[in-house]
Amino acid sequence: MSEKRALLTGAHFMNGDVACAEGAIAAGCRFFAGYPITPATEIAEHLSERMPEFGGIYIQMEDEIASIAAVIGASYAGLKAMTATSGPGFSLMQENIGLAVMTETPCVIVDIMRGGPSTGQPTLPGQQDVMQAKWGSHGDYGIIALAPSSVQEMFDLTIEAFNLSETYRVPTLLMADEVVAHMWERVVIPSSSKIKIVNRKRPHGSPNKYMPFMPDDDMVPPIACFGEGYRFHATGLTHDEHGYPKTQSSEVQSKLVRRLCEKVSKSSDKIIRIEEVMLEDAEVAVVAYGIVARSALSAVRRARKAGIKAGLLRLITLWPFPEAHVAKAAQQAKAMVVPEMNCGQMVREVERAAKGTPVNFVSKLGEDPHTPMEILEAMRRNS
Amino acid sequence: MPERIRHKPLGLEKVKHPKAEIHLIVDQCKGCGYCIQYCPKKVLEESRDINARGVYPPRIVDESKCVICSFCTAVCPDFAIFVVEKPCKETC
Amino acid sequence: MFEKEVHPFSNYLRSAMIPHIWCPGCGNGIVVNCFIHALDELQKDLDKLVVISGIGCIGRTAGYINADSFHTTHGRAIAFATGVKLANPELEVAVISGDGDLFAIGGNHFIHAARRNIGIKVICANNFNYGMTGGQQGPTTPIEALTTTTPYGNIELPFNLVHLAAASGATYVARWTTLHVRRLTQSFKRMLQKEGFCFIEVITPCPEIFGRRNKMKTGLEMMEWFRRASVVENFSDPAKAEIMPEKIVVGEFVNVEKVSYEKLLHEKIAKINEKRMKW
Amino acid sequence: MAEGKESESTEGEEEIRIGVYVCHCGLNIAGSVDCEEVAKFAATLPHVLLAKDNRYTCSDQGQEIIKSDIKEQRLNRVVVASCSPRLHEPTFRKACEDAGLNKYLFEMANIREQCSWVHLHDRKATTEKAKDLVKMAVAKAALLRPAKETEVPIIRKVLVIGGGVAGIQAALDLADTGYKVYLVEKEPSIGGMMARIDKTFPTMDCSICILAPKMSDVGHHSNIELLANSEVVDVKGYIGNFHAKVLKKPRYITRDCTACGECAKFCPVIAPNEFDAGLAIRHAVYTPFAQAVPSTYIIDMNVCLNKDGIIVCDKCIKACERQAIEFEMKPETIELDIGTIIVAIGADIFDPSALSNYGYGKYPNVITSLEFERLINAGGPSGGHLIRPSDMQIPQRVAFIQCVGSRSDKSGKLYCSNVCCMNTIKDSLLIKEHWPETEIFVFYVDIRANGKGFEDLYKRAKKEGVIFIRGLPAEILEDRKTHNLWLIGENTLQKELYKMNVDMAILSVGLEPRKDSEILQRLLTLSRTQDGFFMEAHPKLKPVDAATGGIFFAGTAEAPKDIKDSVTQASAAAARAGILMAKGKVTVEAITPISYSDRCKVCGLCTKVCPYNAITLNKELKRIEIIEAACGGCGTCAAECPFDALTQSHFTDEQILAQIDAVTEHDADKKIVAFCCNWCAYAGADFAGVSRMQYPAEVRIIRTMCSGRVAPKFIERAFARGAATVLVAGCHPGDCHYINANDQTQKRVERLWKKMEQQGLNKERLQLLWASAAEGERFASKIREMQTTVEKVTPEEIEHAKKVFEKTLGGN
Repeated sequence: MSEKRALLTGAHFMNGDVACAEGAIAAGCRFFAGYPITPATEIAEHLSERMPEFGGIYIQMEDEIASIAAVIGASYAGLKAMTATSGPGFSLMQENIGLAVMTETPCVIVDIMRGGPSTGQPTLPGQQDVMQAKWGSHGDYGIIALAPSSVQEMFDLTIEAFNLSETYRVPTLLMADEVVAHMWERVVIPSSSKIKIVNRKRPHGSPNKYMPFMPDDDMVPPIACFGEGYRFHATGLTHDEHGYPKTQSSEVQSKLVRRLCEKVSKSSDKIIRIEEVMLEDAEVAVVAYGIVARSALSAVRRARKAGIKAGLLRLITLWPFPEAHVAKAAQQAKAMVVPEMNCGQMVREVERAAKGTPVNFVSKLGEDPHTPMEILEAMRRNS
Repeated sequence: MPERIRHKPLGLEKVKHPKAEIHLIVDQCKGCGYCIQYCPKKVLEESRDINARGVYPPRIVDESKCVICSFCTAVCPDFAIFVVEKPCKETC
Repeated sequence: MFEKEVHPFSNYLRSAMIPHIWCPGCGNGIVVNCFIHALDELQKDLDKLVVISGIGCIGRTAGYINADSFHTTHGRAIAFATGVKLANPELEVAVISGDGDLFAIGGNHFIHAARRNIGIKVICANNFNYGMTGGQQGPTTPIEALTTTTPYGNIELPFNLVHLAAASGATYVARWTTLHVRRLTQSFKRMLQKEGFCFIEVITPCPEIFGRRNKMKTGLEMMEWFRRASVVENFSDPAKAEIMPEKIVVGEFVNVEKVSYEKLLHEKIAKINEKRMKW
Repeated sequence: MAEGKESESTEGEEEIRIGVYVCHCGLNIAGSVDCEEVAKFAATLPHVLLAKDNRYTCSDQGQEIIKSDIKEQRLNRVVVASCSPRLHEPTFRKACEDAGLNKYLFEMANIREQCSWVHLHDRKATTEKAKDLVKMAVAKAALLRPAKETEVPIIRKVLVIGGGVAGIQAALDLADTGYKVYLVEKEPSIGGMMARIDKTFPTMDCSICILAPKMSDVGHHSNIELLANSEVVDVKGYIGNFHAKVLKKPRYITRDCTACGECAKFCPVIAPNEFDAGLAIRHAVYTPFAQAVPSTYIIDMNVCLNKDGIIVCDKCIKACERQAIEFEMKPETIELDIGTIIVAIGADIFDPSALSNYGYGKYPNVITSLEFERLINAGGPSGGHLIRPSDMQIPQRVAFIQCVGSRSDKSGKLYCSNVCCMNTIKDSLLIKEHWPETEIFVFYVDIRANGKGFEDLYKRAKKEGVIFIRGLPAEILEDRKTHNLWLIGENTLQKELYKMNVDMAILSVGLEPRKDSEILQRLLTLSRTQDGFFMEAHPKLKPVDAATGGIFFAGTAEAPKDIKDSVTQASAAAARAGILMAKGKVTVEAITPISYSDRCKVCGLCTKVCPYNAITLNKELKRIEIIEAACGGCGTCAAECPFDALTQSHFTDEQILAQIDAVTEHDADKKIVAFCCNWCAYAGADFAGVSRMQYPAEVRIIRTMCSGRVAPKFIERAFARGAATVLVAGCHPGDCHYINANDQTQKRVERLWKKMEQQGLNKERLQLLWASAAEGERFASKIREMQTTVEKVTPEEIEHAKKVFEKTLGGN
């Protein structure tokens, strides 16, 4: 009751970090563990104030490794849980992101990307962690990563991230950049009844028959929580459906690892979200995500004014990679332009999907995002 | 008291000791020998033949000496031995 | 002699996982045995117990005890447990892990959980080395001990775990050897009845990996060392609680009452919401 | 010495006026000494103003005469020749003080214990010796100096050692008077022997019923700190200021124990209960008996399954609701400061298994009187049913055998154990009470029923049909099948042999000194009689005082006695201790060393020999410093000083040398000059006197506080003056009343022996004797032995010795 009243609704002016925090609360996140790091700190700050108002837990751990570990623990104890960080912290979290994957733990990790490597540029934007998002932890696994390009999306996609994570029992990453995180914009928050919330699939049948890693047809096992009498075991070791270690068995390993990949890939059409602008007849297709997509959009509009048949494919879901959509755009386009704030990461995926269509990469490092003009230039060169 | 004791206590034989029933889960034993070594009454000894794991499990020498302190049960790393008290009807 | 023997504690164990993987003479089984004994005497509700462990021989414990259990990554058991305990304070959260896991790679989490006084119960099986990886030197390896990575004798001063725990703010600190099964069980019981962060160090024989290299080939030889050298000094200064060839100081060192982190936190949350209702 | 003498004689001018009083002590002295002649002789001695003899100098009239003489004749020295100074010195010193004469100007000649009583049959020689003794006393008296006694405060706390009925009584009396009492008991509970006895004679009260209330009083008394299961391990200090260390052994059970007994119920270990003489069983965790105080249970680690800190069995821990069991408990040493000590450690009972002819320990139906007490006791192993161990049947014919371990030189002790006769009579009546049909035979030597109501009880027993047979069985035989017993012996009244068949025989065992008496004897520097029981300061006048000040005896520690006597003595001891503490102060004799710094060469030898570390070397100021309070007054420092820079007040070099010179003035070559320490040898010589042991009259005893005071120059002086032989006698090594001052005695005598050998002198002429206060015979026989040496010594040897040592003649 007090919760309802506390939930924000209506139009607000806020920055991306705050929007993310509010989104988490709206999504039902009741556990946040983190460690201060620019430019994600405001998420922690805001949640330290808001979480208690919802009976939720905020704790600042001793480091990012502890934060992600605590998040996994809290999730197994039945709470929707999240942590937020930036590059250096994201790197520290990788091992336990692997653990979350292996133990199929619903949880959300927000990475506000800044300039790397190492400590790099704490206060400037980057898109250099998008590959780490997919490949950061050792071993093969499927994972979901979303890229908001507005403060509104910081709110919306945080909710989306929780929903996907709960649906597929997979850690879900919100890969935002420093600009989106610190930018102030109008955010419209619908009444809670209008917000779609997904909760994890609970076990059916009696506790003594429960197998924590026995998947249903959707390849996702129902999840029980600690203290509910299921007395189940989970481990980072290769394990069978009971969760018991089976480290010597090749078929247990392949069965498990393939499922961990496929439960995401096989559902990619359900997972993937993209935005298409004037692509129908586009000869030059721009593929962009995050804040860069906003410049790209403006560049496309200017191009059209200048008579260039330009279009934009904005990636909202980075992983699983929207391969089909890129291929489709590539088919009719003469050329593709991919602006990224890195030395070329998602562009490789685009090239792979473009199948021959020339792909022009526009790189930007260490300063503000691409200006529309810079992207327009690239389009001109290829039209 | 200073004086030396010369007589054995009266009615010594009448004292009732609870009768022990020692259970060995022989094939679960890894033969560490703790139960044998630390039994205060030396009720156990190393068996002469090996078990399924190829080690020498304990073997009961004299069950009647057991006072059911259950230290063997407590110190066994392999949950391979436990002691219960024989139901009364057999003793009294 | 008897047909199918059923151990009184069998319902506390995951039958599918027993017998355990531990070597003959390994003390880990005794730690589990005593822990279960304590649970049994306190009639603890296994449905509300979560056993969490890290990596290493003793790390397998989570798999053996028939309760909710989680086998975390190396060193992170305490951090994971913190999340569990805060998320559901009703749960009895026990971390059972090794000296390397808790105090080398996981040392930071240990001191901070103790400082925050998170109401988790940490049990460390100290076998003086990294057993599972074949016996390397670790944070508790005694001076001059031989390990696969100190072939010329260890020159690193070991941690005094009980001193570390006490200094970090633990509300209950004890050390026993696997020969002190009665006192160990009693300590487990005390610990399980306390609110705040508790720590018990159990010195366990590791004959196959550590003992073999240090003139104690069998578990019995290591247990005999414990018997010979142990001195019970309850509530003596943990700073002076040495572990030496000729003297091992064991006992209860700390037992104080302190409001746990989760209690404070949830009280605060309640207060905050009260205010908002009034307003 | 002359210089020395002047240097300290402040009142050099003062004319010395000595009065000598020779006591007849009725006929005790006059019987073998011509006191008149001695007095006449005394009058001729230098500085002697008057000499008188009277029947009892210690009587009021006797003392009055001395007092008036001091006043009217302006006597400034008094010599009394009578009994031992150990007996009446205080009496006469007080008389002098009353008359305004400093008590240190009084000297005594011991012509009774060390003269008239030990040479009863040679009046001439005895009289000659008495004259010498008086001459010695006068010689010393002339050199006496007034001295001021120092007062030390007394700690108003008492240590009672032993928690039997005597210790309990003494503790309660003193605690009720308001003194703090520490009661130390070795066993887990107080109560001692009395708690184990069924009934008491002659009144037949239930023993524990009358004792238990006293025990619980002790447990609850606010002034009593009960230290059970504890032992005194060290005692230092002196009267009024003792410092004791008590070892408190762990009970392994805390005070939280409510004595509910649950632990014992679950304890899997059983052992014989010592309290029931092993006839009943107890557990490893137990309380010795129902009324035990403290009631706290105790764990017997000798039988408990839990060894070296490892708890194997935790049944008791589990059973104890109060969580009072604490296997970690360690022994602790408690330090106590007390002013007085009461020794009430009780006695052991004789172990008859030493007597093979009675088959105790071999035949199940031969038991001791103590085992009988437990059997007949309702709280005992048989619930009060007298049964015989072999078959648990009630015996029809029972024999009591008296004096087992008593009154026999070959089996057991010489003395009568005092309580056995009445105890047996009581026991026989107890049997008759429950099973009147039982035939009871008491085999005895003499029945001793010398106490209030004892004879009546004896008569009653006879009336009840108890048969008393004079003559102990020589042997007991057992019938293998029935385990019945055959008693074979001679009835010494009918002068006929008997062979009697009984179902059970009860050996009436005697009491003997506690086996651990030596320890306490050493800790407290006490003396013991030949029997081994502790020796009182005086058998008549100080029956509960120890020779060491501030220590008192109670109960069977001093001699076998029954409960009544033990309690009486306990109250007496309590009173004696109370008197001391009530005063709050005690004066210590002014016998601490004086030093003449002008002669001191700061060699530091004295600091090395002082047993009390009372002398320190001040290197800066180049002098030694004496801490008077710490000084024990043995004088061994004075004996050690090579420069005569140290001497002991009241036992100065001059005084002792004067005594030597007096002895050796005539017929030195026929005399034994004996130096005896006050506590052992001199007391031993007195004891020989009290016991009328006869020995040659040639010996002349010079008393020093400690044999450590005897400087080599004294001995040399004696030889230089032609003495035939010299005896140095002190306490046994380890028994020294000055910690270990007599170690120096040994060293010095040995050095002299060597010297004599080198000089070709017969070293047998110098003898060293260790004799305790109880060893009168030892002393006497030593003198007899030395007498033979005296006869052997030739004039040449005498001359030779004179030459060898003549330089010691320098000085006076």
